Amino acid sequence: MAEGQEHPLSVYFWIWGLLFIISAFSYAVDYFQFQGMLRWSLILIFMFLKAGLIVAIFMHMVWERMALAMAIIGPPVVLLFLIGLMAIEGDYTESTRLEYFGADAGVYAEPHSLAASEEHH
Amino acid sequence: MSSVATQQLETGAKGFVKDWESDKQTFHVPWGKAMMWIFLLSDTFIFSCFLVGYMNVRMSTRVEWPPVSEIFSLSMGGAPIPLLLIAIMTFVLITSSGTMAMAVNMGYRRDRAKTAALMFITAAFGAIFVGMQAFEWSKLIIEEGIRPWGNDFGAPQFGSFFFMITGFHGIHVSIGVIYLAVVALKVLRGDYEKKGYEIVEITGLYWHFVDLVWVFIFAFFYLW
Amino acid sequence: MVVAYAIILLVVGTIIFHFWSPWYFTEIAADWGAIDTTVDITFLITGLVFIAVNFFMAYCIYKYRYSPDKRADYEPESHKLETWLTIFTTVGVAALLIPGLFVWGDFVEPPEDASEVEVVGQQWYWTFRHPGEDAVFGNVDIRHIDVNNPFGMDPEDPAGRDDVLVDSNVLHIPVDQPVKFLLRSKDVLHDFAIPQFRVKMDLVPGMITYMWADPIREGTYEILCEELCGVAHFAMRGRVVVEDQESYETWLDGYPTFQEVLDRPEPNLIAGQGAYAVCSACHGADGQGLQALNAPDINGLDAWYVERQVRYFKEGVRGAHEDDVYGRTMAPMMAMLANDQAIRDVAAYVASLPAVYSESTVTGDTARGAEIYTTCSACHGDDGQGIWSQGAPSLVDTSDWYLVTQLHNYQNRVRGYHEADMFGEQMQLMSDILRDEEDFNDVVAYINTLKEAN
Amino acid sequence: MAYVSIADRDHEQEHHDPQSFITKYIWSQDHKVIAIQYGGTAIFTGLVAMVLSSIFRLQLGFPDVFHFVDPTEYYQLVTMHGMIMIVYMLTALLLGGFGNYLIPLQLGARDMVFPFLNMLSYWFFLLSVIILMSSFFIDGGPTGAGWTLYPPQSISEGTPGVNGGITLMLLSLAVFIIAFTMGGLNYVTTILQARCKGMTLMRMPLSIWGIFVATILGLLAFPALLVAAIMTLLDQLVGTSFFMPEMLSMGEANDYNGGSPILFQHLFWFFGHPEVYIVALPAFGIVSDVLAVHARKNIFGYRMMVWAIVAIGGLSFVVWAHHMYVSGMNPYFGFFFATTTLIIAVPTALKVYNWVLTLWKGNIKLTVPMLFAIGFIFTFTHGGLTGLFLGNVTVDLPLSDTYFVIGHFHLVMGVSPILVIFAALYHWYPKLSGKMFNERLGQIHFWCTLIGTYVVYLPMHYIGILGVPRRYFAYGSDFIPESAYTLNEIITIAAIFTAVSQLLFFINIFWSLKYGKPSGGNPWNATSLEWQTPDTPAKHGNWGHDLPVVYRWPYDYSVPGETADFVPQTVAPRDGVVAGRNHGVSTD
Ligand code: HEA
Ligand code: HEA
Ligand code: HEC
Ligand code: CUA
Ligand SMILES: [Cu+2]
Repeated sequence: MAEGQEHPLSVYFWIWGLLFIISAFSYAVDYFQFQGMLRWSLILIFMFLKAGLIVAIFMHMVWERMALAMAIIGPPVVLLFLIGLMAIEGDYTESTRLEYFGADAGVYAEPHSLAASEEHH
Repeated sequence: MSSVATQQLETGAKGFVKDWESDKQTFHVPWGKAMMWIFLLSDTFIFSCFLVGYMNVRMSTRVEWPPVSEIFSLSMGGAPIPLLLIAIMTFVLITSSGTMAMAVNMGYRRDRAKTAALMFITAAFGAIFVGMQAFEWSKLIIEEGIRPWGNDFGAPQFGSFFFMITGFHGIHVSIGVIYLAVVALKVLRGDYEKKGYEIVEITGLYWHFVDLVWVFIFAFFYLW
Repeated sequence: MVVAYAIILLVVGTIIFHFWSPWYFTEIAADWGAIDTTVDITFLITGLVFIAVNFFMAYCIYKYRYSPDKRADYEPESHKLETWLTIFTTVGVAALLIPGLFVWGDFVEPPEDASEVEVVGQQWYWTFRHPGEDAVFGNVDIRHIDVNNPFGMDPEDPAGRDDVLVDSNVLHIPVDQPVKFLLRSKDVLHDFAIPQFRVKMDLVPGMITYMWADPIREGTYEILCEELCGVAHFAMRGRVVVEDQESYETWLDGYPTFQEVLDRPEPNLIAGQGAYAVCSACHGADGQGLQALNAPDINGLDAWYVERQVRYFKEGVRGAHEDDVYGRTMAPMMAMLANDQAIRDVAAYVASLPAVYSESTVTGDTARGAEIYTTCSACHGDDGQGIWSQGAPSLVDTSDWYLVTQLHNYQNRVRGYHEADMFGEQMQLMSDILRDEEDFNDVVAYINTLKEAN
Repeated sequence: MAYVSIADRDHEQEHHDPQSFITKYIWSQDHKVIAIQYGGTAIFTGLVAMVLSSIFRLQLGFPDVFHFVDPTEYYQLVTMHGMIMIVYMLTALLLGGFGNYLIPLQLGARDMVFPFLNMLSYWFFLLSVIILMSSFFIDGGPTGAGWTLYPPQSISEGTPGVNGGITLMLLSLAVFIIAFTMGGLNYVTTILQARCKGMTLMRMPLSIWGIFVATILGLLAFPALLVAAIMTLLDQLVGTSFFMPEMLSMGEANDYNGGSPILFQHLFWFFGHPEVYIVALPAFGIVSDVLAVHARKNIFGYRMMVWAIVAIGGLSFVVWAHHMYVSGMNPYFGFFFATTTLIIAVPTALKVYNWVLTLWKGNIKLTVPMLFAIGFIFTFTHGGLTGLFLGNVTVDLPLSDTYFVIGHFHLVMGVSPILVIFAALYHWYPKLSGKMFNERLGQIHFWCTLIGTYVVYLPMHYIGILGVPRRYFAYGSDFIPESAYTLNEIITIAAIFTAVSQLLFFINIFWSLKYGKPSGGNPWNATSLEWQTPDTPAKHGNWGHDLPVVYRWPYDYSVPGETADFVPQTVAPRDGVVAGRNHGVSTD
């Protein structure tokens, strides 16, 4: 190797093309209105594929030495805990809301006034 | 030259252990690159926290989430095409990532002119992206009446998170555009002829990261 | 050397302090002995470790003190020792954790037969709601809350009609009957804690949390708010009374269901005016008050506040203290008001009198007063008009000399002394901020300036 | 290869000593000067926070005697006290101060890898301090929301400082985080990439390990605080509803809708728990070095110590919700977090054992730094053990949000790291100034601080068990016996005594600067690199012409067969054999 991350240009063109194609796929997921599990898994798969390609090739992670790669990929593992637990938490919060406040939550786009505010002087 | 530079490094798991056991330096990369990677790691945590917040609030609200793909549609010849603008923005950003990757490559080939040109192109794509984002924002705000504090379609957090996270991303892109332009100018001036062109790669890392974040935003905000 | 002895002394001192200190858990009143047991286990294990580690350290310091002729040992590590210590610690920690997890398992799953009661927190007092006969709580929503519906009951929800609304900061619960507390906050975070029950839980606006306890000892226990909720956090108190089933039921009957609240007739101003004839002798026909008779200006006060005070006078909750010379004149007057409806009528009439500010008589340093008033404004409002949700009355609509008297009364515990006085204790704690005569005058003088600003 | 080797970089780093006073001391890029700037600023803020605590202690101890605190001010004082102490004093002092000073010196580097960024870091830190302090002078005063800044309360009417205090606090935190990131990137990169020849990771002094892992924790945990701060700011200023549910405010429903207050708490503690280790780990590291030097013995179980630091660092990201057992989060989380929390006690326990075992069979010199280090072991063990009470979810039920918690964290954080900081300041004072401090005065200072704080913090636990809640301006409860008030008076007196006795330290420092005996370059006969610099105090560039070369770990004390009872890291092995222990791979 001469100086740094030097790879044949064709690699980049390949990845470039792939990224376009995958993006088009994920766009198609919405365009054809897939729903439910299928939609979610497709979205996630395409997302991770794209992210993986960018990190691996464009950011040269596959060519980096393992010491660096691990140091960068390792720590985000703790985020998985955060994500998982916050998903459970969000669910729990919603369940108490539905149970005690009812499901008919309106949207208040504009400030709503209450009897109280007039009542009071 | 230092001993490490000439010595053949082992690869794989064995190299991994060796690297961590070595003296002087752990990663065989320039200081600036190591620092950029660590910074990006830290930045990953920022974006992740934003997205985790988004997930949690979206899951816990009792109010319907607005119909995303309708809101983000763009009329083409009368018919609304969902996510058209976003699709274009995605393509612009990916393209810029491609040109950036080429710039890095040209840099290491010491092709000053091409490197600088590609970087300027990248920056231009970045600027176009920001411009389109500004257009999208103004459309949402003016036409759809979506505000950070509320909207007519459903949960008010839709606008809050949307503007906050895309805004934060937009700031990253804008900083990236400036960063790219500055480095490109210096490349052109020949500042790195002696020092080497790692700086282009470091700038590139930042730029690809911005693209990376967009991949997640695209999936979680527009498609979900 | 001294330091080795000092460490031993500190350890011994700590142990003596532990056993001799009179400061320990209050006597338990709920069936949470298991919690106390886990605490004991924890004390035992950590205590032993504490003693062992420190004594060993003191020993080392003593034994291996410096001498130029000696050499320290050279032993970088000992895997065997380290392994043993790891195992020992893991075992110790597990011994703490496992019983704890079992008890926590109990805590998160209230028994099937637990009765339910809702605890409602707001800045800065407690109220309560029972689900009524159907044992189902009606839906609530912040948007329904106003001065006539402080609980935010959904009028559309039939399940809420029989809910009993306890607009008091004293909760009664029957003894030996597990109760699940559903916790709801109307504004910010609060925390429902009763030291004698051992358990506590935060109230989170926008959701309902819960905890449960099985009271085993009759008595009256203090409810503390243990989550910072603003300036009056420390003054947010209430009481739980644990009593036998019968007294409990009598108590509960004393509170109206939501249906009954809805059915209340509108206050009758004519009747109120009639009743007010007696009052006008002192407070004047326009409610302007008469200092000579120590009767304050009452026009402009809100109906809810007048109603509450009248009720307190009538029930001896206020104005029955022997030192409350002027307050005591009120009780006989109130006897003339036959029932709650009469009280509401007269209160509505007073509230309908045109608000005319009375003359200022108190002078003081208004700049200092303004500083003191920063705290007061959290309840009485920046403009001194009072805030209904805080239960705090207008201060500008009454006579300034009367404010001074009342502040003294609170501080001397002449007002707010009664258990049933929902807000008295709070104002007592607040009045303690005023340390000398000048403070009283300064703050009231500042309140006078608010009248002019209006 | 791609990278330019370190050897080449050395030439770049060879600066000439800057000339003018301004470039030398104000806009300096020398890590040692930046360290002193950071440290000085942090100590100043710490003193402010200490004075605040004395003031509010007077209210707690003598509510009937003293005049000057009302509830509004009380909450402002407590909040500022807590926030300043944790973030602006401890974090800045341990990482900005000691981190900056020690990293290049102990690793044999000339400076941080990016000195300019390092300088910028300090100036941003100073800016954040200025923003923070300015909130004392604005209308409405600083925020009184508690250092945890929980919304909705922190941005709702009824809390002191909602009109600006909280905004400044959040802004200041954001600026602090930027400053920290600039510094932190420097520390981590320097440690990873700019060590001298022979300095493997496993030959680094434990101080560096502590600072290293703490900095990584900071880089990964502060983002959560930044995000929480940004979202809170938007809720307050723009009217979004991230954390704000529909709620009543001053009798009227506000315009918020559907936010989740619990989410803030999760984000806050996802930062907050690592944060407590950010201030603990550097202290752990530094105290290890002080103990080894003054016990003339290697640190016991170096490898274990390193792995314990790494393990604590990693685990600290999965225990955060132990601060939220009674917050109304999903109650089943209690099982998970109680378990992880108690697991983290195991590596911590090993560290405690290893400190004590370092003393065992040592040749202990009871110098002033050593006294402070021993004091640390005592207070930290005590505080750590009370942490086990709180970590055990059931036991936390009665104790959460009472003075027991206050007692716990003041022992582990309000005194343990402080004792280490003093140990460190005394230990490295000769290096910083070239002078020796006054031993006697240092000893008195130690006794006053140790006994004083213990008298303050031990009784707090018992008041807490009794049931006295924290953040109470006044008590007035039925179940609190008269004797508890007396105890509170004693605590207050002890607190003020301790606070005043800190003067001894400053007297000592300044007096010795002028009249202290010259210390020489290595007064403690220590092995690590910072003691081997050609000049004391070290000059710009640290090492004169040649960088040091390291041959051994930094704990070669009392090596059998050596005449001196210490062998500096730079001493080459005799006959090709390292007499002492040689962790890591040999270099040649
Ligand atoms: C330096 C700071 C620091 C450190 C090191 C710790 C260490 C620990 N902390 Fe602490 N903690 C704080 C600072 C710190 N904490 C702060 C600031 C708060 C309050 C924040 C606020 O609310 O304002 C807090 C609050 C806090 C809570 C929340 C309480 C509540 O609000 O209800 C909990 C609960 O789990 C907890 C637990 C622990 C535990 C288990 C440890 C453990 O890491 C301790 C481990 C150490 C030991 C255990 C001692 C040594 C071990 C041995 C000698 C051996 C053996 C033991 C056995 C065999 C049993 N802490
Ligand atoms: C590092 C952290 C730290 C330190 C050192 C202290 C030091 C002290 N703290 Fe602090 N305290 C906190 C962190 C700290 N505190 C936090 C986070 C809170 C929670 C806030 C909240 O609830 O929001 C709190 C809350 C708190 C309360 C509870 C208030 C309440 O809940 O109502 C009390 C009550 O007595 C108290 C008292 C004291 C006292 C008397 C001292 C001392 O003054 C003890 C004596 C002095 C020393 C030990 C000297 C220390 C020296 C320096 C600080 C100067 C630095 C200089 C050099 C190193 C050279 N503190
Ligand atoms: C925590 C909320 C709160 C704070 C803070 C507060 N008050 Fe009050 N105040 C109340 C309530 C509630 C009442 C009604 C008490 C009752 O029903 O007896 C009250 C009653 C009063 C009264 C009696 C009024 C009357 O018409 O009888 C005066 C006077 C008063 N407050 C003055 C003050 C002053 C002065 C301060 C500040 C030092 C202050 N308050 C702070 C809640 C508060
Ligand atoms: Cu309510 Cu504190
Ligand atoms: Cu913690």
